[in-house]
Amino acid sequence: MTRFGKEGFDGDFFELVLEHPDPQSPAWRNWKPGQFVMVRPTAWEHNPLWGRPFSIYRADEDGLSVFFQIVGRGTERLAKLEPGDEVTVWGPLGNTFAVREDAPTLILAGGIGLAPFAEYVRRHPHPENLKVVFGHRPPVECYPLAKMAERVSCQSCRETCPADLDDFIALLGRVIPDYCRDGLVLACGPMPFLKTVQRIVAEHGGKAQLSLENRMACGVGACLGCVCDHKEEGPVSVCARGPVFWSDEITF
Amino acid sequence: MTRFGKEGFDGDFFELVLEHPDPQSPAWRNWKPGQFVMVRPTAWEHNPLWGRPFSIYRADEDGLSVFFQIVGRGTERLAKLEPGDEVTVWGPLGNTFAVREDAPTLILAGGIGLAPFAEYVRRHPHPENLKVVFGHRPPVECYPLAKMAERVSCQSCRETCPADLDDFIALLGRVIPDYCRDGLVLACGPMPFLKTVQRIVAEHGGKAQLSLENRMACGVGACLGCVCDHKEEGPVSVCARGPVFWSDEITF
Amino acid sequence: MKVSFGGLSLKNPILTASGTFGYGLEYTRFGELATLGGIVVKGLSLEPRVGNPMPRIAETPSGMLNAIGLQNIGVRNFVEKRLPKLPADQMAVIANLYACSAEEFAELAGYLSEQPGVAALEVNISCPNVSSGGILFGQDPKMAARVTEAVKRRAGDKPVIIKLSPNVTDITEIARAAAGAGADILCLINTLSGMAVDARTRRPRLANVIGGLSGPAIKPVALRCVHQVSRAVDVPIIGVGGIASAEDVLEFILVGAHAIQVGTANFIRPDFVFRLVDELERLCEAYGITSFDEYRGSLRL
Amino acid sequence: MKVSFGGLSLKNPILTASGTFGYGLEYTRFGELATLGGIVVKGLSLEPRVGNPMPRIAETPSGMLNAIGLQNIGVRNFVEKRLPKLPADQMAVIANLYACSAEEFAELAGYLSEQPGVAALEVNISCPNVSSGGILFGQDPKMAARVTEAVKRRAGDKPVIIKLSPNVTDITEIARAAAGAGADILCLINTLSGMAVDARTRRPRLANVIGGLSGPAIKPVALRCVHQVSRAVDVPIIGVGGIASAEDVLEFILVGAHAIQVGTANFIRPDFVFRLVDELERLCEAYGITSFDEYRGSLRL
Ligand SMILES: Cc1cc2nc3c(=O)[nH]c(=O)nc-3n(C[C@H](O)[C@H](O)[C@H](O)COP(=O)(O)OP(=O)(O)OC[C@H]3O[C@@H](n4cnc5c(N)ncnc54)[C@H](O)[C@@H]3O)c2cc1C
Ligand SMILES: Cc1cc2nc3c(=O)[nH]c(=O)nc-3n(C[C@H](O)[C@H](O)[C@H](O)COP(=O)(O)OP(=O)(O)OC[C@H]3O[C@@H](n4cnc5c(N)ncnc54)[C@H](O)[C@@H]3O)c2cc1C
Ligand SMILES: Cc1cc2nc3c(=O)[nH]c(=O)nc-3n(C[C@H](O)[C@H](O)[C@H](O)COP(=O)(O)O)c2cc1C
Ligand SMILES: Cc1cc2nc3c(=O)[nH]c(=O)nc-3n(C[C@H](O)[C@H](O)[C@H](O)COP(=O)(O)O)c2cc1C
Ligand code: FES
Ligand code: FES
Repeated sequence: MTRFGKEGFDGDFFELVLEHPDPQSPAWRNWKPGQFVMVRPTAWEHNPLWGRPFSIYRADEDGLSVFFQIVGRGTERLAKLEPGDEVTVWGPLGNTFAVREDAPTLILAGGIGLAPFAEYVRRHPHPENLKVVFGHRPPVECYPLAKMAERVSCQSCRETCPADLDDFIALLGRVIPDYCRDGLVLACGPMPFLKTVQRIVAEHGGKAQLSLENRMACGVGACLGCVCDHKEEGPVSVCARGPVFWSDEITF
Repeated sequence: MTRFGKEGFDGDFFELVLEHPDPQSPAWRNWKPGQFVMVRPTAWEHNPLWGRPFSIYRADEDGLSVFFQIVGRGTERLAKLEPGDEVTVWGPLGNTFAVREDAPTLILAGGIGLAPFAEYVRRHPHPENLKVVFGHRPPVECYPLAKMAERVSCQSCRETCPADLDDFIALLGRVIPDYCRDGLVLACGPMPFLKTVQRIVAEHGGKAQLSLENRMACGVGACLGCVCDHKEEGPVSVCARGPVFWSDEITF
Repeated sequence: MKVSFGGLSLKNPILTASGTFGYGLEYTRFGELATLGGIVVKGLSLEPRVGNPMPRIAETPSGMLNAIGLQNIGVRNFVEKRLPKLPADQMAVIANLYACSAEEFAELAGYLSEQPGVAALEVNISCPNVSSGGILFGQDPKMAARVTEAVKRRAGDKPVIIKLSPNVTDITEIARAAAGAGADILCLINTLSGMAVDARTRRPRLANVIGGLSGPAIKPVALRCVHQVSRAVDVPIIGVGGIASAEDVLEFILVGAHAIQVGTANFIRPDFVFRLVDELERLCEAYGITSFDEYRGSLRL
Repeated sequence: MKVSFGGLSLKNPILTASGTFGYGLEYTRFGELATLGGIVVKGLSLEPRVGNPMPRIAETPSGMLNAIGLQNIGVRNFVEKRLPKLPADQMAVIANLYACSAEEFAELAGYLSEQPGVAALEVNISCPNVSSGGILFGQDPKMAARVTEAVKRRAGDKPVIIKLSPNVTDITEIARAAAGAGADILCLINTLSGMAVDARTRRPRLANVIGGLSGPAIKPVALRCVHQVSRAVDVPIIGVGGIASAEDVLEFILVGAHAIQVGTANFIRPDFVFRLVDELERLCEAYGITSFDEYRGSLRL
């Protein structure tokens, strides 16, 4: 479907730039941050079998890009793609983060969970209402935070030992409540991180959206392999009904 | 085990040049034409599963090379290797063609079956005793025949339609008998070709060696997947007992 | 490309496999459903079911495991909310039935037999028979026959497809039982029983521990089953298991299948099955296959 | 890395699988046999056998099919000409027995029980019982028990390993039968029954039409079998099927295996199994596994 260019960030981090599959289609003209694409190089044949889901990092005339970190077999191979290699992409998939122009909005990102927020920040009409708190293990330079910090207030917190994690959780405990009255909290990151956010927000009666990163096969709601527990609807597909859920809708 | 360079001949033909795995080992110092190597890029993981056997085309300080044609999945992928890609090679495997310095020796090659003879011709102490008859479908420039023709008499015969095949068989019928009294015939190529050679040589009571290209998995005589029918010994591994057999030893 | 067998008439022999194509609607943005031979929807039970806990899927070499556990919206929801949106007049919508007793199967069949949009009933007998302590219907010829009869009796004029499990000593025995009990068509194979674990965390990769293996990895097993069954019974067969190319489709027809289903390959790309229809046409041309009836079962032994 | 079970004592839990490592000697130029836990040689019959016609092997997605058909040099040739060349005092040389009747199996066992170089007898019951019209010994619990008893009676003090076929409805049933009949160790799994065809030439890819599927593709099935059997019987298990990394080795131990065999992966590179020994050591270190006895069967359910 598309062809390929790639920009290496530090070490295990890459921006994979693909030819835009269909910039003029209504779906793509209206895509919003939080949505994702499934990415699968043709050369994989049937191994790995599934495409890999990635948040849309950027999508414009110049191409479609995702920002990813090597964590396993699939991402390792993605990092080795060469320009010209054919890649199948389907999307934009899933739903999007809420935008409350005038509400103080707290963005909480853990590690590669920062990816969907780059465009969110870029697009937000009132960046002064936004604050980003970012927890990470590799050096902050690995992530595209600097660009975001040009527009909004960013605080980052690096975990290098278990004690740092406690510090980060304490930090979350301090910032989140401020956004629980009339604000909005958006979070994306690893499961334990999302659970912490869910707990703190619940304790303070706030509104938060969590973006889940469940393992996916089809990406379109057909296989029911990626479901999470929705309090009212039972198991729902994260790929089709999510990946963004209101924190109080779901149980982990 | 080794790293990689590659020289494209015309179209689907390639010389795959690998770092020599072990030029100083006794096995490699004494390798002889007819022997082969199993080649398997590490990136194949388990798909394709097996290495692919190729005659040793050249092996010296500069590297180890095989000359191959794209015919399927494995060779297609070999052709796409990039310098630096890791390739596992095991060999030299199998036995070798007989060398009768003073006997008139007829080399019969069908298509890519020419590969093992390049070095045979280069090494032969009395090239004037050699004659090569080469049948092929793609243009002769695809094959490394010119180099061989500098040293020995070569005749080539291209098949572009079924009638050409009849001509080639007729040609075989004319040349082979001359080598059936006190000469030697060596042949490598597709199965129907080898059968024809076997038949003609038998009719004229000559001595011929045929190099078989059976499908292989282990390459070392362990799996018994590549056997051919040996008149005295029953089924024998082509990889370990062959690939070169006396024409009257085996039944197809 | 048209094929007709066992009371089914399809535009082409390509169907989608149950559980891998949702209710069809998930794929309308990736291709024209009406170009397919048909679709088999996710297994339907009398009541909605929530399925198994997560994780439910795991990747394996050239394949995958699933333990979805038959999550579905229930047969009535399907008929009322999804079926009307499908182009059922232009391709076959086949309902896949999931139940835990012959009675439930019969009830499902009775309800579906009255739905004009449903082209056929596919009975998934790879499910535990609760009244026999969890043995699968598909692993016992007598139970397989009982379910077949029960469904057949209530299916009206809908063709009944019995979908066999490969996890048996002799699949021809089950096939004969189902055929003897009146199955119009046999579908094989369902997934192989398998499992995956994480050596580091020491946990199973599926919450259900054991799941069903599908994908190209199992194609040799599926082909063998179709080959054996097509020689053992006189009932048309739908082949499924690991099909991931037009070449694969022909292989199944060659060993005796009338039609095929594409399952796991839908995850390779969402438009996979739509492209497959075109590819099959091209490949038939390349191989000079002009009639599936001539080609079918023409394996040279 | 030492493991002891069922009368076998191995330097490490890594063995090679029958039929994939010849008689061991084919691999001496690629590694030090003595560094392995042991090797299982190609299936031995009383008389030499020529095996099946060609083609005998075919590649499949992440796997392969074989229908070698038990070509072997005969048990006497093996004992006289090959065994003396193997470092049998430094690693276990396990003989794999192939026969078509319980009597032949017993005779093989009797002969091998007297060979000091043979560490154990592995009985391949995935072969047709000629006196029962070709049903496989391994597909019937009664026949499996009969063979086990027959071999056990003549095996002297050699541990008897019964190698089970996965092509059954319930592998625990066969396992229980073999265990009940005195098997010291169970080995599972043998290959899955499968087939491959060429859609263009319309020919089977194996002259024998049906063959055995092995390789990474079948690992999920093998793991499931080991998991089920290790919970069903109290006999130690050797796991085999698709092992192609140290991670895979641990997975089999995690679900209950005492040792493992490497089969098809030997074709990935001829020094595969030698490297695996080192890799396993490194991986255990990385995962903090200090005792296989503690790790074995510690799957968290
Ligand atoms: C909607 C969505 C958006 C995502 N956006 C991004 C993104 O923008 N950038 C990015 O780098 N990653 C993103 N991810 C995660 C990304 O999909 C996984 O990192 C990738 O699929 C891993 O593939 P792999 O083959 O390298 O890892 P594997 O070899 O498959 O697995 C390696 C390790 O990672 C774990 N793992 C893999 N996938 C997941 C998962 N989905 N959830 C939890 N654990 C997992 C495995 O359990 C294993 O331990 C997103 C996921 C989802 C569902
Ligand atoms: C001892 C030996 C020496 C060889 N030397 C050379 C050489 O120097 N140069 C060279 O180009 N090739 C040589 N070959 C053949 C080469 O091994 C095959 O072309 C290669 O393995 C094909 O791999 P593939 O994955 O591309 O084809 P596949 O996708 O595996 O098969 C493609 C097609 O080729 C046929 N095919 C594949 N391998 C064989 C085979 N071994 N015998 C018959 N038909 C086959 C298949 O049936 C199929 O139709 C040699 C083979 C042997 C056994
Ligand atoms: C995620 C998933 C869900 C499945 N759900 C069902 C189901 O509900 N009913 C059924 O009969 N088969 C189900 N199957 C089995 C498939 O329909 C098919 O028989 C099997 O996957 C083999 O085909 P494949 O290798 O092409 O996937 C499911 C398979 C997968 C992968
Ligand atoms: C080429 C080949 C030959 C085999 N021959 C035998 C045999 O003689 N006896 C036996 O018990 N198993 C035999 N097997 C089965 C293997 O020992 C092993 O059980 C099976 O291949 C699964 O393991 P793997 O996936 O690691 O190969 C053979 C397997 C292959 C691939
Ligand atoms: S990935 Fe298939 S339903 Fe979400
Ligand atoms: S390839 Fe294994 S014996 Fe020849």
